[in-house]
Amino acid sequence: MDVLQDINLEIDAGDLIFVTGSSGAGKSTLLKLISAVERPSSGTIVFENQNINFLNKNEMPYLRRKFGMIFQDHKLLYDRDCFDNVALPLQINELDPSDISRRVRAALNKVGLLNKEKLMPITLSGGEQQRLAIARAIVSRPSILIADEPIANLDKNYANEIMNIFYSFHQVGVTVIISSHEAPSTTIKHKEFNINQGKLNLEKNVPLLT
Amino acid sequence: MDVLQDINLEIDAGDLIFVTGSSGAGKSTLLKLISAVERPSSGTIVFENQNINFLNKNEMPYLRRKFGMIFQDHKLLYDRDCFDNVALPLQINELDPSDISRRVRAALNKVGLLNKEKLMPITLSGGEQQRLAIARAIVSRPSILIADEPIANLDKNYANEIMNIFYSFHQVGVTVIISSHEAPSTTIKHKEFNINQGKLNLEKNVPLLT
Amino acid sequence: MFLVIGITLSLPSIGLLFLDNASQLSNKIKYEAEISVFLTKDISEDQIEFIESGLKKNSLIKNIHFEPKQDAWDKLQTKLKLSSLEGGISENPLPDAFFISLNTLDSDQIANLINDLKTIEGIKEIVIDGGWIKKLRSILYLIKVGVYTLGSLLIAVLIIVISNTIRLQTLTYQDEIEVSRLIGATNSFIRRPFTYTGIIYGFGGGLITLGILKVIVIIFNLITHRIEDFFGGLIVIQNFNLKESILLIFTAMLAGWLASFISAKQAIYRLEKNI
Amino acid sequence: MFLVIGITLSLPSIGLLFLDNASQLSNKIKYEAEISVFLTKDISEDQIEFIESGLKKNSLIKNIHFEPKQDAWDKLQTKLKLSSLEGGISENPLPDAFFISLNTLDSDQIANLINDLKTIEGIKEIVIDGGWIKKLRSILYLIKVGVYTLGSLLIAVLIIVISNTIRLQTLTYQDEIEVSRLIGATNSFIRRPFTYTGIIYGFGGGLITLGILKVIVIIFNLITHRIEDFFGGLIVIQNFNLKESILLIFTAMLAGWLASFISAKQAIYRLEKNI
Ligand SMILES: Nc1ncnc2c1ncn2[C@@H]1O[C@H](COP(=O)(O)OP(=O)(O)OP(=O)(O)O)[C@@H](O)[C@H]1O
Ligand SMILES: Nc1ncnc2c1ncn2[C@@H]1O[C@H](COP(=O)(O)OP(=O)(O)OP(=O)(O)O)[C@@H](O)[C@H]1O
Ligand SMILES: [Mg+2]
Ligand SMILES: [Mg+2]
Repeated sequence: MDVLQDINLEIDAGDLIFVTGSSGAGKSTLLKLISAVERPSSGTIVFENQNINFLNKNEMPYLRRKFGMIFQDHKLLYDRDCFDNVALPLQINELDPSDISRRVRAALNKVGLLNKEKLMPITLSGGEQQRLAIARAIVSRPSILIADEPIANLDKNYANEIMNIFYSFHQVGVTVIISSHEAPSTTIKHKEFNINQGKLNLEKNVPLLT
Repeated sequence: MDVLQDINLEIDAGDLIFVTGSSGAGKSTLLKLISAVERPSSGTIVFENQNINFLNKNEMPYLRRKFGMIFQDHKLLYDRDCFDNVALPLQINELDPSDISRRVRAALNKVGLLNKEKLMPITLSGGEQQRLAIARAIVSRPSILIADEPIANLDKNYANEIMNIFYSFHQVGVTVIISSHEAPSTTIKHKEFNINQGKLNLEKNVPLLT
Repeated sequence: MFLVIGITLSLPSIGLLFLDNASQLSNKIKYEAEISVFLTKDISEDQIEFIESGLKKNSLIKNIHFEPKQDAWDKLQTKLKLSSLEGGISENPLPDAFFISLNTLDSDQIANLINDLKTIEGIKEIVIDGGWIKKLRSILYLIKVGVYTLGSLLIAVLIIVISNTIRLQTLTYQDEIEVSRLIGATNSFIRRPFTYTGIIYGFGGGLITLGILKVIVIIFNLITHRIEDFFGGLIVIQNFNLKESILLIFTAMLAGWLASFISAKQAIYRLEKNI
Repeated sequence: MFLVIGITLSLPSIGLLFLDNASQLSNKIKYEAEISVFLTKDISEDQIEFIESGLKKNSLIKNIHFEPKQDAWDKLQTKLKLSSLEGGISENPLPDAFFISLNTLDSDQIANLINDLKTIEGIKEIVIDGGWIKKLRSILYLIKVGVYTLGSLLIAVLIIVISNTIRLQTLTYQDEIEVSRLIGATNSFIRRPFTYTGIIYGFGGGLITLGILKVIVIIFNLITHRIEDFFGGLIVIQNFNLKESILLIFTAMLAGWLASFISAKQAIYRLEKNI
């Protein structure tokens, strides 16, 4: 049985997209398909006019670097401290060490973890781990930010702060795709896709109010 | 710096306890102290008139079997299928295989995962993993149920269902301790402890309404 | 994995096998240690018989072989291809001799014996084939040192290899160990699957060792058979017998159990540190 | 870890060392292969000189040693302790002889040479010392087979041990590999730390191997020194020279690199299957 069926969606550069649906609906699966973490059993995914299915192995890493991914299970490295976890994407891009430490600290500061840069992730609280994952996703200033339930482990205050970070990225032209259980409550122009029983419905196409 | 300071709380058998606090407040730490997963740097934890600190290594396993723990990071075993994950506590108690499969199926059914018993946890959605962790905690019918943010990854419907499972355990005399970001919304008699800056406050002591 | 254990275990076993065979060989040869007693040229038949009976009474002497001077002369002629030399010597220059095998290799006892023999009238000269014995013992000593060095090095490798493997396993099952502990498994419950695996590794490795030994002994004996002429069938390696084979497998299982027990204990301890 | 690699690597190295030394020894001995040419008893000085000059022209002949019959007789008497025997023989029964070392071991060439020599007048008998050569070569052949068997088994162990270790490492760093891939690391970026580790393992293991070899050669030579009389200093093991040592370390590093490269590739492949 296929988790997702008859899915058809188009995301323009600079869009703010919400994917909603109940537990097990297929939100994570859809996000993984978009970011080429998983391959579709049938159908095609087109990114910048390229069919990702036909991308060969050597090109895949360079595609992935355009995405900032926040996984539902964080996927932090528990044998490196917070600083090194956030530094990883920059090391992969082979930046200067001085550049790296400047940008890592900026990212950690944004999620309120600058004072914990030398701690190991295992000693962080659940919400702090989630924020660390967000810092790692934004540190390389990706052109597409994909976040799978980024605020599930956070209380109201932190949730709002984090959502504002995403909105500020969207403001500067980054494409932002966020999954969540509930419909978003924002006045910013966005699209909301709801997954229900494997089908995708465009719930809302909220225009910018102001 | 100590995460928790001056904490003093007493839990009676059969209580329904909520621990609230913002991200990083120390909810998980408190729950781990209560269940003897972590040891306090100072102070004592008394369980059934026994100081847990003085418990020796051989007695610890038997203490732990009285607790049903739901960890914030699930701690599922990704090399066993759902059935075997839930069966683990019963295998540790060395029950009959027929007893085990009967009780495992009952627990999986309670969390709505009976049709996924042969799947590996890695293929489950975030919410399904959370429900699987709940099934593992309740399968051995513990006298104390400790759940660290058990509904963070769940949408409203599932959240209500899961909370009702906890309430039903409480109804039959099980001590239930649940942490969450937000104040609980239930009409059942419960205590709510709020952690703020390392201090514990008894927020509410809600009597049974009816 | 079985193969690694098998190969590693087979090497010291081969060493032991060779050592075992070599010391059997050396026992065989040791007791053929000889002294040669040359008699005076003009000795009479009676005197020879008297000396022989005297020698037979001596407890240190195992075996006596009398070689008349004519036989010795014939042999020498054949050996040196002198038989057909023109102008051969008519007179035999060689003396009669006793070739005596001894029951002992103790050099003091042998020296005493020789001193005793020297006093007997009619005995002219005594030659000990001691050099040959010493040489052989030296070679065996060398082999022994080599095998023991090799053996202890390899046993070290074996222990490290097995515990490395189990360590790998405990690392792979680190989560399982942690979770099991958290939900109340006793340490012995956690260790059980690892020790089972260790014992099975030992058993499989032991079987493979026996297989390797079998093949090597067969190959070795095929080779020595080809050049048997030169060694007179001396160097035929005997494989372990059934009892020794069972002992080997049992040892391997024990080693596997021990290595896994220790590794599992360490893995649990590693987790206990962070309670 | 270094120790495991060191010990494992040192064993085939010891084998090679011994083989190297043994084949040097065998070369030394091979070319001392001799034939003995016995002359007729009544040969004249002129004839001897004529034969000698003839032999000297033959390209197959490396070295000629003439032994007058008197010398041979003296030797034999010493050898058999006959010198002091009463009633010694006045007449020397032995012939003059040439002892010839050959440049070749080819049995056809030797047979031809012997046939040629037989036609020369004054030559009575020719004896080839072939048996001794054959025996020695057989022993060396045996040693060679043993060392190669041992060597290949141990190299198998080495490869398995190194790749096992790296596999252990990739398992420990499985999460790191997965996450790195997900955020866009190229395969070579992911492999890099593992291959570095593999090379360092190889280097450290190689150094330890050299240390072990050094100690073993010293011990061995101490032992052989004690019993040197019997071997005439023949069995003195030469350790690897600088060039060979560097080659050994280089080989170990290469093996480490290869094993780690393969293990890392496998680890990545394992993850690629579940994309
Ligand atoms: N490899 C797989 N094999 C079988 N089923 C799978 C596999 N991967 C995902 N699924 C199933 O697909 C469904 C959708 O999973 P997905 O993780 O996309 O849900 P989700 O919308 O993210 O849910 P949640 O909010 O709980 O995270 C789940 O029921 C899951 O069990
Ligand atoms: N071993 C440790 N060393 C240092 N700091 C630690 C350690 N364990 C926990 N902490 C810190 O203690 C604080 C409380 O952690 P805890 O996990 O209890 O928070 P929480 O209330 O569960 O938060 P969340 O809702 O995000 O899960 C965090 O700031 C965390 O970084
Ligand atoms: Mg999900
Ligand atoms: Mg927590």
